[in-house]
Amino acid sequence: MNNRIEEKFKELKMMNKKALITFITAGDPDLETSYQLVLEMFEQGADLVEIGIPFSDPVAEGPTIEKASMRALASGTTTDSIFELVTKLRTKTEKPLLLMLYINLVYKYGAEEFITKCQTTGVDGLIIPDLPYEEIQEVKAYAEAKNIYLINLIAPTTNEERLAKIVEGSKGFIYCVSSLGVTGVRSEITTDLENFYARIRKNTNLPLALGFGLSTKEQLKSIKGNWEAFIVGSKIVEVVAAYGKDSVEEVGKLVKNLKELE
Amino acid sequence: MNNRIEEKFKELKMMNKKALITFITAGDPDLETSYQLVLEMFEQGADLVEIGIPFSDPVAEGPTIEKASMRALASGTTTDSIFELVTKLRTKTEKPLLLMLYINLVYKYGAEEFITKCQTTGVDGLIIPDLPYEEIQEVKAYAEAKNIYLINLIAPTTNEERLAKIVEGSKGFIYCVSSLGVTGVRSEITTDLENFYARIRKNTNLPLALGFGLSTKEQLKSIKGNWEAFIVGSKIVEVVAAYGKDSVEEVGKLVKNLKELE
Amino acid sequence: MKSKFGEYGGQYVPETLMEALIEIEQAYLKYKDDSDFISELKELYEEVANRPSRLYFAKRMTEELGGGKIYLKREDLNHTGSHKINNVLGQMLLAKKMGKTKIICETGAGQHGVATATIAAMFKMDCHVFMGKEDVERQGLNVFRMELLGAKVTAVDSGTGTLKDAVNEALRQWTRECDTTYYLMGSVVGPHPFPTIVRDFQKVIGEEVRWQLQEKEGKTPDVIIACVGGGSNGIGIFYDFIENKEVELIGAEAAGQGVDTNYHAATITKGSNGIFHGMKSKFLQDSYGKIMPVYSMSAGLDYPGIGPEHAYLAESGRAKYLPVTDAEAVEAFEYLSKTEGIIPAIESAHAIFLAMKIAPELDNDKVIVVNLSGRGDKDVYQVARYMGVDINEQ
Amino acid sequence: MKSKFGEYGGQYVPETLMEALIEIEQAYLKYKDDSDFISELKELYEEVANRPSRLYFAKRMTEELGGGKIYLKREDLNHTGSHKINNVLGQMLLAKKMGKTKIICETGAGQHGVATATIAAMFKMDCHVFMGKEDVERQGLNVFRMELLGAKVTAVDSGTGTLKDAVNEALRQWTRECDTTYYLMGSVVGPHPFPTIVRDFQKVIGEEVRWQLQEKEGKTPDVIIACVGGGSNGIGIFYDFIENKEVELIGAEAAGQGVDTNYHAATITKGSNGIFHGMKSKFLQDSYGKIMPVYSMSAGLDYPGIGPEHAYLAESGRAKYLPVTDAEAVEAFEYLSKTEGIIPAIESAHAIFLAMKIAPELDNDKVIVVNLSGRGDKDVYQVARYMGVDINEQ
Ligand SMILES: Cc1ncc(COP(=O)(O)O)c(C=O)c1O
Ligand SMILES: Cc1ncc(COP(=O)(O)O)c(C=O)c1O
Repeated sequence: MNNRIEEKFKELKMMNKKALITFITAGDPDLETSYQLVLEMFEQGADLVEIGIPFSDPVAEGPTIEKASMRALASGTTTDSIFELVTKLRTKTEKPLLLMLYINLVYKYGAEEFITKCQTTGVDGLIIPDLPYEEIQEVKAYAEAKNIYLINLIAPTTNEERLAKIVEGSKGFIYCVSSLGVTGVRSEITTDLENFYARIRKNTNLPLALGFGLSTKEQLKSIKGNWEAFIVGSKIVEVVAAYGKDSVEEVGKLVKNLKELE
Repeated sequence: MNNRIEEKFKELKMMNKKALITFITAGDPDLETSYQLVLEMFEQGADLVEIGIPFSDPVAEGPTIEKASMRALASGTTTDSIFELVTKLRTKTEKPLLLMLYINLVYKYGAEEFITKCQTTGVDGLIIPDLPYEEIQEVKAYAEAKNIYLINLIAPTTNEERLAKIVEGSKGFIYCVSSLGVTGVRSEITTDLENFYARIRKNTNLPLALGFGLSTKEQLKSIKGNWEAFIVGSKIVEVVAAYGKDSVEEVGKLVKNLKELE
Repeated sequence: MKSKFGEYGGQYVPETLMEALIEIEQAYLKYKDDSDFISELKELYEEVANRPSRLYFAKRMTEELGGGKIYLKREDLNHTGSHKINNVLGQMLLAKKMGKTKIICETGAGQHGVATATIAAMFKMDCHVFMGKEDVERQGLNVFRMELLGAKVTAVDSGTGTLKDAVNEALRQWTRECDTTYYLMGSVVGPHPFPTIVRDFQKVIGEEVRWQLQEKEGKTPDVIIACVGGGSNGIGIFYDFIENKEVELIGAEAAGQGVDTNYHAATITKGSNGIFHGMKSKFLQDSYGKIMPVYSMSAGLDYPGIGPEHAYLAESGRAKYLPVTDAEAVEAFEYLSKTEGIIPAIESAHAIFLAMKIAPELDNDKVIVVNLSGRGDKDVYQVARYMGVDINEQ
Repeated sequence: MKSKFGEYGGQYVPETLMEALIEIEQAYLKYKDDSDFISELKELYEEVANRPSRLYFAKRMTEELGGGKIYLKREDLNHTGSHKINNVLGQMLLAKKMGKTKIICETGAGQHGVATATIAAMFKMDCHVFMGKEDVERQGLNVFRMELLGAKVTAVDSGTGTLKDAVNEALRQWTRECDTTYYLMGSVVGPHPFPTIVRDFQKVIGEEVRWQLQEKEGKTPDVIIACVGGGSNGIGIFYDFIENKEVELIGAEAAGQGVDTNYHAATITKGSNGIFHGMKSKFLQDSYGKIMPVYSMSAGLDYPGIGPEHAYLAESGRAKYLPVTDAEAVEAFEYLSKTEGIIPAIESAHAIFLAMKIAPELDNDKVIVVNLSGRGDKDVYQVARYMGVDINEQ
């Protein structure tokens, strides 16, 4: 049983390329637009796409994604409607799709049922920002059983001991948080990223994806460390916020531009 | 050295008449009007007149006289200007004049100086509502020296022991307070006045003047007890309040009507 | 009982009230040494008022200011938030023993009214509070507290609409119903026996300070500071030390916008002898004896007179009374909040200000005790307005 | 340290915060049995919080209601007016030992914010308080108190603008500066180790009740009642008695306009298991796990979750949680004011209401202890408005 995430990174590695991972909040402004956005992002060069499930209280999110969540909830988006979106996307694309969501949405749905749904609809991985290593047993066994990758996060504050433990059981890639704080575009990243990369690399051979605060091609170019992937979220969500249903083309341009990086 | 108050009561007694004592606040609305009012009240049958010196905080007064005090103060009335009023009145009348005032006005003026002024201007007596028997030494010696009568008050609450002491040193008349409470027109007096009169009479031969709440001829007629005098204050002040500088005639009518009692 | 302190005090009231005063004096004489009364009062002090109130070492203030050690007597931690409750408990118990069923009182800042309404509720007495209209406006929180406690609050709009007028109106009301009603005087003012009774019910403050400081520092205070409106918290903390001549006693008077303006309430500094509200004492008055309108941003100090015992202590030189302006009180209010995390009543802030001035001049082994007469929750809106802060006033 | 109570609790937070939580846990483990820490905390409890808080026999209430004896644990007499200060003192001391210089916290009614701002002032720590915009409006007095104390107050207008959103925003802020800042959690909620630490710093309430009631009645309580928002005053008074199985433990939840409406915050009565604000517990949420907007007129109870230890006590049947509506709380608020002269916090009034219901059903030898978690000054305007009284709002 292969996982599309792993496949994708293998492929990119062979081509000696970095991955571009992009993010949108599903249902912002509506699910039809989200559908178009995902396909367009892939079209313009996104290698993996993270689909955010809106939550009432997204504590790891800055104002941009928080507001996107509120718009998505207001448009009636539910977990089930997002599984339908994934099903629909899978009729068009075989690229890796991840869900980004808060643990309560999994827990309340029933972790086992949720994971089963991921498998049947075609989700490849989950990013659960409020599920640290210590609580991973909430989903781990179910995810492993169905070969859904649980993407673990590492922050600049993560110490060596925990870092080793976290990467040990990881699959797909490691989500490396560039800075303290919540999601959102940053004008400057103060973390010593070269050292951050090296620290993690010492412990694992998995691809390392850098996220939080990334927004422009120039910024990505200037980043130190041999990161295998960059994750761009809030910047895209800002464009969706600005253009709403008409954002597909603009988001496409942005992704294309980011992708030119390599 | 005779005192006009004593003389007046002797005269009335011989004629078997009751005294009518009327009150105004000096300087309400101005001293010229007060001058006219005093003369007019005597003219229409008042036997004695009480002139109130306005005070900032007349705690024994109900709203009617309190407001009169405020108007009088606002018109610039001072203790000295009232002594001038008395001086002026004494060019026209030899009837008994009393000052009604709060102890602080005497104390701050200097009790001795104040009493001397009373004598030189022609004041016959003082009614100081907040100077009970216990504190009478503030003025007593000076008043006696100058033959100014300090009119003592007896209230329905005064007990036998104090009553006896109070009347013992009294001169002129006793001011008998008809009811609990402050000055002001009352529709009904609930004190057993017959008994009140008898209680006091047992202790003294001085004239007994009933005051507080008296207003109409009918009311005065119905009052039990052989009171030698009635004191009417708030009712007159109400008329002054209503007619201001034009109140002289109206007050005259009121006093005339009250005087018809006998 | 002695009705005067030197030449001050006495009973300058309408004849109608004399009997009521005598009745109170006799009752007080009967109960003050009665062991049941004493033990009931002690229990009320403890269980209801939350006494003893803490003697708090203001460590940060002491360190920052340098000089003498500053202790705060925490009357603000009493139930209802000020020293007023001590007196209310004592007089309410007395009124109950006297068979009274209704209480009237005046209030300035509202603290005495709240304390009275509170204990009236507990004792199931009717309670009628008179409060100046202007004070009703600046102390709206306390008005509703009293109403909640079941009291009737009358806003007095005669005169200047402040504490003195509330006393006038309460006295008038008492004259109407003195046969059934107990007038629960809120400070050491008014006719005898109130200044003595109220002082006796407040002197527990100083008595506690004596043993508490003995425990903490092994000595008596060198300086004691209290704000003085009528003077009850002041006399309460001073009294036990009057005979200890080496203890300096200092009262903080409200100087409002300054003692050289027309807007202050600095009775001892600027007043003269007079007779008002039933007592001979010092008052702010004009040359004819007309009581002057006074001003202080602090409703509890906004009174043109002072208790006769203070007039006596001032005259005899035993205590000293210094003026503190609104601006200085606000400075102290903020200072104590930020330094010790204690928001004082704006009244008490006047005393704090003097401590801030005096402490640096004293040696390290000297001890200043400041009476923190009440808490400042009631004042925060007003101080905010004074400071020009735009707050959400609900 | 155990991170869960049965299945409840845990640490469901962003990875960025894990290190900060571990650091706190380790520091707490180091200090909790340290004799210096213990004695410093004891001194702070006494000198600053004014502990022990009184155990007050509500004589009139007991007589009027008939049945069990009612005692009130008077946390309202603590400095700053509620139980919140106990926890703040403990955590602030811990933060200081950890070398932190800045504190952030959330607040609902503002009591926790005021307590935190107060002690931050004393400890010379920067203090940043997050408060829902709606709460800022209904608790304006407390907002200004915090500002006076030198704290920065941020009104949070995301979400429903109440306590849950204040927590969200405080957590976000903490994620930004968790390397230098201590998050001083205000109730027994959030990720481990907060529910344990906060409980440990609040359990003094129940410990005092044990010896105080032993002194007064020679027994342990039969029933203990507390209101539960997050649950800190509740666990604080329950904890010492959990092993005394015969002691009935009852929590009063905010039922707002009624548990059958959409306007309540009755987490145990109507909630289900979930994971939120870092903990597994019971929450008001929809079938997908979206947290529901909640409502209570009481800002301090207006929270969609409850501490994990309460979820565990509820699940295991050791404690019972009953809903109390706004109207019932206001009834109790007025009742206690008029009957005992104590104006309770509207939060605490929820607990008082249950005592009013339960007392008449008990025998005379039974004792109910109600945790009077705070004083009601902050609530009088709101209750006045609720009652339709037209008061002068300054
Ligand atoms: C807190 C506080 N302190 C002081 C005072 C002044 O009164 P006294 O001088 O009688 O202590 C008041 C009066 O309301 C007050 O509320
Ligand atoms: C007085 C009071 N009681 C109770 C609470 C509820 O909190 P907890 O359940 O943590 O005691 C609050 C919260 O602000 C409060 O201020």
